[in-house]
Amino acid sequence: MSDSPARATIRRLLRHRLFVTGLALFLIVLVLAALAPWITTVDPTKLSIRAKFKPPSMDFVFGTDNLGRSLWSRTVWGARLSVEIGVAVVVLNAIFGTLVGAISGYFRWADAPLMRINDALMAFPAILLAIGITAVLGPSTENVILALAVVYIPRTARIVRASVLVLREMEYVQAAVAAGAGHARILRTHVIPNALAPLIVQLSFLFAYAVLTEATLSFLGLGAVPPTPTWGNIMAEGRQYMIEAPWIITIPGVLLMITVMGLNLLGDGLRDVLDPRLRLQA
Amino acid sequence: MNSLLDAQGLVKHYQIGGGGLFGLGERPLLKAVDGVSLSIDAGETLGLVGESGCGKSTLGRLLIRLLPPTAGRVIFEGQDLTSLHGASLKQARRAMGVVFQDPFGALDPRMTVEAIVREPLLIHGERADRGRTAAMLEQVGLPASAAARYPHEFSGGQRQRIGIARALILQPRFLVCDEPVSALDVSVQAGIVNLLQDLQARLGVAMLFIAHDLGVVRHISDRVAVMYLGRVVEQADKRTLYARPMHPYTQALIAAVPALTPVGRAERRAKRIRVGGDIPSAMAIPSGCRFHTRCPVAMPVCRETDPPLVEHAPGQSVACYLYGG
Amino acid sequence: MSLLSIEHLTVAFRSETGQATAIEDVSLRLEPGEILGVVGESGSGKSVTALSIMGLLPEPAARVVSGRVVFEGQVLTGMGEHRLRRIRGPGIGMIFQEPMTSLNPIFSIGEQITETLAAHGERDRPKRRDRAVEMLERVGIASAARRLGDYPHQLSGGQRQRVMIAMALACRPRLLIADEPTTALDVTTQAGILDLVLDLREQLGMAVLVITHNMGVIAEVADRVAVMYAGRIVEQSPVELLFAEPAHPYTRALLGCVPTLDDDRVRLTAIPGALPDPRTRPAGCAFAPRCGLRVDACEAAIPPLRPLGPTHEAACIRTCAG
Amino acid sequence: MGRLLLLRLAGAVPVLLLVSVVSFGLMRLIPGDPSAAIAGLSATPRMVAQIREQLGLDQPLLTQALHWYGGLLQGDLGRSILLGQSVFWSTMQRLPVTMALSAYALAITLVVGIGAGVLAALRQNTWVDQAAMMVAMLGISVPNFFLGLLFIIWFAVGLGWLPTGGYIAFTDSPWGWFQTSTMPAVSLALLNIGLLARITRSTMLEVLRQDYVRTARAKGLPRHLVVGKHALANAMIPITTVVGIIVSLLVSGSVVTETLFSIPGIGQLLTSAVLGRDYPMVQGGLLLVTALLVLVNLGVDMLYAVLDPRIRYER
Amino acid sequence: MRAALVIAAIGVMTAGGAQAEAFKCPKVGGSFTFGQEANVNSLDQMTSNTISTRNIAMNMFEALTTRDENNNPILDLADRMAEAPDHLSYTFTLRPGVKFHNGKPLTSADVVASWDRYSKVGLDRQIFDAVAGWEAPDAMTFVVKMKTAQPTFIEKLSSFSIPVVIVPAEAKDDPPQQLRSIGTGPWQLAQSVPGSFVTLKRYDGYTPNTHFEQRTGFGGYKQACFDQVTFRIVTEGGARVAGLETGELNAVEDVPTKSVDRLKGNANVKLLPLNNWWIQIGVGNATQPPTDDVRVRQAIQAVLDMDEIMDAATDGNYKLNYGFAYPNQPDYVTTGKDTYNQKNADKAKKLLAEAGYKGQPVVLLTNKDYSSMYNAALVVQEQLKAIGINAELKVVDWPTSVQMSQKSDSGWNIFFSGWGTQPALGALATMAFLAPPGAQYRPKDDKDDPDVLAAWRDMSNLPTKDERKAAFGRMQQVILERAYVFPFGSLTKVQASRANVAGFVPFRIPRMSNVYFTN
Repeated sequence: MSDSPARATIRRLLRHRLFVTGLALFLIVLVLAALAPWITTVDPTKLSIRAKFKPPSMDFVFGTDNLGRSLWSRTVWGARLSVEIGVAVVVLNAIFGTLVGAISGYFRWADAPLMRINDALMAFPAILLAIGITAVLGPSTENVILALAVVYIPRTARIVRASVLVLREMEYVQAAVAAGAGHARILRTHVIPNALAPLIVQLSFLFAYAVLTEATLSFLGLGAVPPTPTWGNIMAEGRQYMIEAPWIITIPGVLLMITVMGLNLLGDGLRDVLDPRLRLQA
Repeated sequence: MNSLLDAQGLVKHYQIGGGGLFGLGERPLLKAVDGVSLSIDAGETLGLVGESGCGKSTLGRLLIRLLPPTAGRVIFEGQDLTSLHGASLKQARRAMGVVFQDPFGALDPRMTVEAIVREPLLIHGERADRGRTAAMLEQVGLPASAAARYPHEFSGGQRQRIGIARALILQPRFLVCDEPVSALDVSVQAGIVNLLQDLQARLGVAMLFIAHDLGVVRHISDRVAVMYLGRVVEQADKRTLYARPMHPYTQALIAAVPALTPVGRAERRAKRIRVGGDIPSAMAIPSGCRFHTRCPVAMPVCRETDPPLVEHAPGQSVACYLYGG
Repeated sequence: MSLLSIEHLTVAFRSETGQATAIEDVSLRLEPGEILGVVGESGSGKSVTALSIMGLLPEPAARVVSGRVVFEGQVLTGMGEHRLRRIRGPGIGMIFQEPMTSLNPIFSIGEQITETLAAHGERDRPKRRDRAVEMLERVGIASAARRLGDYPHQLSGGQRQRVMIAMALACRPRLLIADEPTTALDVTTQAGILDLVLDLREQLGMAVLVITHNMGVIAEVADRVAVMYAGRIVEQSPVELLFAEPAHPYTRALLGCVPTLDDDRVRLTAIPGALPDPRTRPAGCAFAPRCGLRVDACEAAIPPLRPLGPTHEAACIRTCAG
Repeated sequence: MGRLLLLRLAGAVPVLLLVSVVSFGLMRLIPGDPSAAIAGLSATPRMVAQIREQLGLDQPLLTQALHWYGGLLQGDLGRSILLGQSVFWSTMQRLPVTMALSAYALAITLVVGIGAGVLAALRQNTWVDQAAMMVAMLGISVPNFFLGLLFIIWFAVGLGWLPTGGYIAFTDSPWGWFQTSTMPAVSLALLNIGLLARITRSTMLEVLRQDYVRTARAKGLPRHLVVGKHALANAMIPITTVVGIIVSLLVSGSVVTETLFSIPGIGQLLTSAVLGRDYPMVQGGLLLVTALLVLVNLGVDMLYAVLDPRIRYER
Repeated sequence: MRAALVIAAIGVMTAGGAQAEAFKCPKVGGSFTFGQEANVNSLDQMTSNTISTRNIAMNMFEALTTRDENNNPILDLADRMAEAPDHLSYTFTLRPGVKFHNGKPLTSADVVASWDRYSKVGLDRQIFDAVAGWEAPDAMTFVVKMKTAQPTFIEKLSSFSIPVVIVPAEAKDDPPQQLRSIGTGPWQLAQSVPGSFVTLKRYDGYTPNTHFEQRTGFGGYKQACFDQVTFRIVTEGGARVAGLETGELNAVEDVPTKSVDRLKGNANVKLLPLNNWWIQIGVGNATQPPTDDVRVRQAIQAVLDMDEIMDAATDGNYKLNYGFAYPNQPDYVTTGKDTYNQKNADKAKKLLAEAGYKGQPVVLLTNKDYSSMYNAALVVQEQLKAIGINAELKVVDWPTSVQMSQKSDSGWNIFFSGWGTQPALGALATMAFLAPPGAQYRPKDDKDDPDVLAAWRDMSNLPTKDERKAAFGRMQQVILERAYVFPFGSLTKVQASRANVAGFVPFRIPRMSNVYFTN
C-alpha cells in the first residue's frame, strides 16, 4: 500500500511534540465546550444574590461572581461560546478568504480591485474596525462573528493569494492548461487543494486570534450580549472587583490563555509539518 | 506541403513592475521573444538552443498557447491558435502536449500517478480506465505498480517519465519538451533522451526540444534553431549547423562546449572562439544586431540595423551581415 | 608532504528519518599546484567532501565519524573554529556553485572582498582597497575600481563567479576549492571561468580542487581525477588515463551516456536504475544494482580501491580481477 | 528610490479614500447618536432633538457626507462634537502620547524580541532556545487586557511600585513618564516581543543556512562578523516587515491598554468617540490614524531600500 | 448666624449681611488631586448635561442664582433680587467687585450676553419658555420680563443641572460645546487634557460673596485654599481606590461598594457616603404590547422584589425608596406607597390572567455602561420569569439605549435608567421626565394621560408651595398606580478622601472651595 501525503503528514504531526501539546490543551477546552450542558449543574445565568462573591471552594469550584452566578458554569459555557465563535470565524474565513484570495491570485483582472479593498480594510487597526462593525450591528454573538470575519478575511485572502500566485505558475498547473483544463477545473483540482497547507496553518492561528479578539471585544462591552457568558464578558463584569474578588477575572483569563496557547502550539506544529517555509502572519 | 506548425512573427513583451495607480513614469519592457518565425513539420524534431534568458522557454509556451503572444500568429494544422477560445481552443489542445524541466514542480504532489496521467483524459471526457493509463505507464517504462503511488516516491528520472506519460496520453501530434533533461543526472538523462526518441519513432509526434545542452540537442533533433535574446539567429539541419555554424554566436557556443577528452586541450583553448562578457538584459536589448556587443567580428553596420534571418545556404538560415545584407 | 591529504574520511548526517552516511572512507591527496577533479553525480558525496575539508559542514546535522583532513601538516578535523578561521582564506579559499546566493546580496562586492582582507590582518584601508581592485582586475572585471561599489545583483552570473574567485583568492591561498564552479553558468561563461581558473593557477601557483558532475569540465582542467559514486571513491587516476582507459564500470558508463558534439550514435548508453538512497545503500558495491558486469560477489562486500598501475586505482572486483 | 516613494504615496490615496468611506458609512449606521453623550443621563427628548438639530444630524445623510468631504478637500477634518475642538487638533494632542507609549513599547519589543530571537537561533535546540520560545509563546497567548489587569493587581495594588494609571508627559517629568508608562508599555510589548522573537529566530535560522553565510565562514571571518553582520543584516529585512505589522498592532493594542490605564492617547480618544458617536472625531481620527499607519508602512518600505540594495537600485 | 436666605415667593430677595466671621482657609496651598470616574468632554456648562462636566465646571462658573446645601434657591452673582408684585418681572442687582478670570469686571452686559447665548444653545432653554425678554437698564442691573407669571421660575433658574452661567460678553457667540473657559468662580482653568486630567488653579482675583460666611451648596462664601486642583480621570474603580490608598489621589468619587469594607479599616482614608445618589428606575413603555396594558404593568410592579434588585444593582449599598423624592427633601410625599415592593406573585399572576397575557415577550432595554442598570435588569428578568412573563434582555450601549427609549416602537417594554440630578433638584425637575414633552414612559399616540397632565400643570403653576406639593403627590400617585415607571430604590454612592483633607463635604458635585489640607 502506498503512503499518501495526507497520511504521512498526520503521522509526522503526531510525532511533533509541540503540536501534540497544543492539541491536548485545545482538546481540554473543546471537551469542556462540548460537554457544557452535562458537566454544569447550574444555569450560567442563574442569579443567586445571597451567594455572591464566594471564592473558589468545594461548593463552588471556581467561586461565584458579583451576582452569585456560578463561575464554573459561566466559564464552561464561555468555552463553548469561544469555540463556537472561533469555528464560525474560521469557517467564514476558509470560505471567503479562499474565494477572494483564489480569485485575486488567479485572475489578473480581479487582483488590483480586490487587493485595494483588502488593503483598505487592513489599513484599519484591527480592533477599531471590529469595534466599529459591532457598534453598527449591535452587540450579539452573530455580529461579533461577522465583525471578526470582516477583519480577518482580508488577511486570510492575502495568504491564499500569495500561495495561488505561486501555484498558478507551477508546471503541473501549466501542464493542466496545456491539456485543455478550464479555470474552474484548475482551481478546483490543483490550485486550491495545494493552497490548503498554508491556509490550514493560517486558520489555526486565526482561531486563536478570533478567540482573543472576541474576548477583547466582550471586555470592551462590544462582544456577545451579556448576560451570555463569554470569557470577555465575565472579565469585563469582574474587573471592578479585581482587587477584592480576583478570581472572577483570573479564571477565565487563564482559560483564555490556555486556549490561545493551545491553538498557537497547534498552528506552530502544523506550520512545521505542512509548510516549513511559511512565515508567521499577523 | 504544409507544415504542422507555423509561427509567424511571434512577439512576447512583458511590462515590468506595478506602475502604481497613475502609472508614474514609463515601465520597462522585457522583450522575452522579439519576432520569431519558424515552422515544424509533422513527426520532425526541432531543437531549440540558447543560453539562459534568451527566451526559448517563452517561445515554447507561445507555440502551444500557454501564453498569449503580444504579436504574431501560430498556425497549427491550418488553424490560427491565437484566435481560438473556449471549446475550440480546448479541442486544439488535444493535439499538443508539453513536458517540463522540473521533475518536482511538474507533478501535483497530492495526486497519485494514475490520477496525474489520467487527468488529460478526464478533461476531454475520454474513457479513462485503468488499462489505458497502465498501458501508457508501461510505454514510458514505469511498472504497473507505479499507478497507485505518489510523485514524491519516485526519483527524478521516473518523475520525468510520469510527465511524459501525461503529455502523450492524448496522443498529441506536437510535443513541446522544455528542458526535459536539464535537471537530471547524466546517467539518468540518457535514459530519458532515449525514451523520447523511441516514443517519437513509435507515435510520429513532432517535437520542439528546448535545451541549453548542445550535445543533447544535437543528439535528438532533426533541425536546430539557435536563439539569442529573443530572436532566432541561426537555423539549420543539425549536421550542417554543428559542422559548419555560420553565425558568430553559434560558432562561439559550439566552441565553448568542452570536449570529452583531455587530449589536445591546450590547443583547443588556444584557438577557441571567445565571446566577451555576458548576455545583456532582455530589458535593454542592444540596437542593431543584438549580438554586436559581444561579437568578435562586429562591423559598423551591426550597430545600426538588425540583420534579418536569411537563408544563406540550402536549409541554413542566418541573421548576420557577415554573409551579406 | 602533500599540500592536502584526506585520510579515510567518513561523514554522517542525522535527520528526522534517521542517519545516513554521506561519504565513507574517502582518501584524497593533493600536491601543491595540482588540479584535482572530483567528479560524481548528485548524492555522490563530492560536495560533502569539499565542505568537510573547511569544517563547513552544516552542524549539528553533519558529523565527521572517522578519518581526518591534514592541510600543510595541520590536522583540520576537530580543530577549533578559532584556529580554523585563520586557515580559511589565507590557507584555503573556496567558491561555490551558485554565485548569486553565495555572495551576500546587501553588501557591495568591494566590501565583501576587503572585509576578508581585514579579517586576516590587513589593517590599512587603502591597501585593502587596492588589493581588492587588483584582484578584480586579475579575474577579468573591467574598470574594477569603479565596480567596487556594485552590489551582486548588478552583476551577471559570470561576473559574480569571477568576484567569488577574486574573494577566495584575495588572501593568496595555497589551495582553492571550487565546488561546481560552472554548473549554474551558461556554456560560454563556463569556458571563461575555466580559462580563468587555469590562468590563475599558472600565475599564483595554487592547487585547485575542482568538484563537478560534468566530465567535460574535468577533461578541460583537471590533472588528476577522482570519480565518486554513492559516497565512495570508485576510481582515481591521471586525467588522460581516465578518459583513455576508464576502469570502473561506472566511469565507463558515465562517459558513455554523455552526448557529445561529434558522436553520431543513434542511441546513448543509459545507465539503468537510479542512484541509491543514502539511507538504504546495498551491502556490497553500491553500483552493483545498475552494473552490467555484476556478479554475486559484488553484493557480498564493498570492494576496496585497488591499484591498477602506479597512478591508477579502482574499486571493482571485476576490473581488477580481469 | 524617490520614484518608489512617489509610487507608494500614490497607491495610498485610494486606500485612504476607501478608509474614509468605510468609516463614514460605519459611523452613520451605528444606532444612537452623540446627543445621548452630550445630554447625559437625564436627557429629555426635547433636549435631544435640540442637539440633533444643532449638530445638523437631522439633515439627509448625503448632505452630511457632502459637507464632510467638502471640508476634507479643504483640509478641514471638522470639529469634534463632544470635545468642541477641531478633530485635527484633538488628534494631534493625543498623538504624542500614543506615539511615546508605542515607541517605548517598540523599543522594549525590539531589544528583547530581537535579542531573544537571535540568541534562540544561535543556541538552537538548547534550553536557552526552549526558554526563549516558551516565553514568546506565552507572550502571544496572553490577552493584553488580562495582562494589564494582572499588572495593576500585582505591581500597583499589591506591591505599590507603580501608579495604577494616568499619564505624565515626558516633557513634564521624565521620571513620571517612566513610572506611568512602564506597565502599559510592557503589557503592550509582550505580545509583540513574542511575535518578533519567533520571527527573528526563524529568520535567523534560515539566514544562517544561506550560502552567503557559508561564504563568510569560508573566508575566515570571525564569528561576530558572520552572525552580526552577514546574517543579522539580511535577517533585518523580514524582521522589518514584522516591525511594520507590530506598529499597527501597537495602535490596535493601545485601544485596550489606554482605556485600562487611563492614558489619554489616540486609542482612548477613538474608542470613546465611537462609543459617544462623535462622528467627525471618528471619521477624521480614523483617517489620520490610518494615514499614519500607511506612512509607517511607507517608512518600512523605504527602510527596505536602505537595508536592501536590490530594492534601492531597482531599475 | 447663618445668612443663607431662602427666596421668598413674593417680594424682595436680599442676601442679609454677614455678621459672623467669614470662612478663612486654615492652610493655603498644596495641590489636590481628585479621582474622577468619567471622562470629561467639554467644559461648556451651558450645553453639557453630564456629571463629569459639572464636577469641574461648577467650580469655575457661577450664575445669578444657585442652590444651597439643602437645595434651596439662593443668590450667587446677584446681590439682590426683586420680584414684581404681578410676578411679571424680576430685577437682579449684581454683586459689586466681581471680576472674570480675565480680570474684566462683571457688568449686566455680560449677563445679557450669557442669557442670550443660553437662549440659543443652552440645553435647558425651555426654562425661558415663559420669559418675554431681558434687559440691562444699567451696568449693575439686570431685568427679566415674563410673558405670564410662573411661580416656579426662580426654582427652575437656580437649578444646577444646566445652569445659566455668566460668562464675559465676548463669549456670546461661542458655538455649542466650545464655550471659552472664563468664569467668575474661585477656580480658573489651568490646563485641560481631555481623557486624562483637568487642572484648575486658584483665582486670586476672586471676590467672595460676603452675604455668607460659609460655603453652602454651590454658593455662599467660597474660598480657594489649594494652589491647584487636578481632576484626574481614573475610570477603573479598583484603580481609584488603589490611588486613594497610596495617596496618589487625595479624594475620589464612586468607591466600589466591594472596596468600602476594606477602606473602613484604613485610618488614612475618610469614607463619605452620599445617600440617595440616584433613583434606580425602570420606565415602562405604555405603547408597546404587552406593556400597553396597565394590568401587565401592574403585574410587573406587583412581583418585583426591590431588595434583591437593589442589592444586585449596588452590590448592597442602597436604601429602599418609593416615589420620586427622598425622605429628607421638602417635596417628599407618601402617595402611592403601597404599589412599591409588593413581592406579590399571586396578585401579579391574577393581573396577567385578567390582561390575557399569553407569553408575549417583554423586552428589558438596558445597557452595559452602567452596571447598576444592567444588574437591575438581570434581576428583574429573573423575577418576571418566575411568574411566567417572557422577559427578554436587550443589552446595548448607553447612547443606543437612550435613542431607543425615545422611540416607542423600537422594540422595548422596560427601559432601565437612573435619575440622579433631577430628584436632587426637587420634584419639579424630576417630574419633567414624566410630563410632556419629555415623558419617558411613551404615552400612546403621544396622548398623555390627562390626569398626569393636570397634575403637572398644577405642580408648575399653582401659586403656593403647599398647593404645588399636593399636586406632586397626586402626580406621583397616578404614575405609580398606573405603573408608568418602576422606581426600584435609591443608590448610595460613596466618595472618599484622605484623612488629611478637611472641608470636603460630600455633595452631588465635588466642591473644591473651602477644602484644605490639615497638615
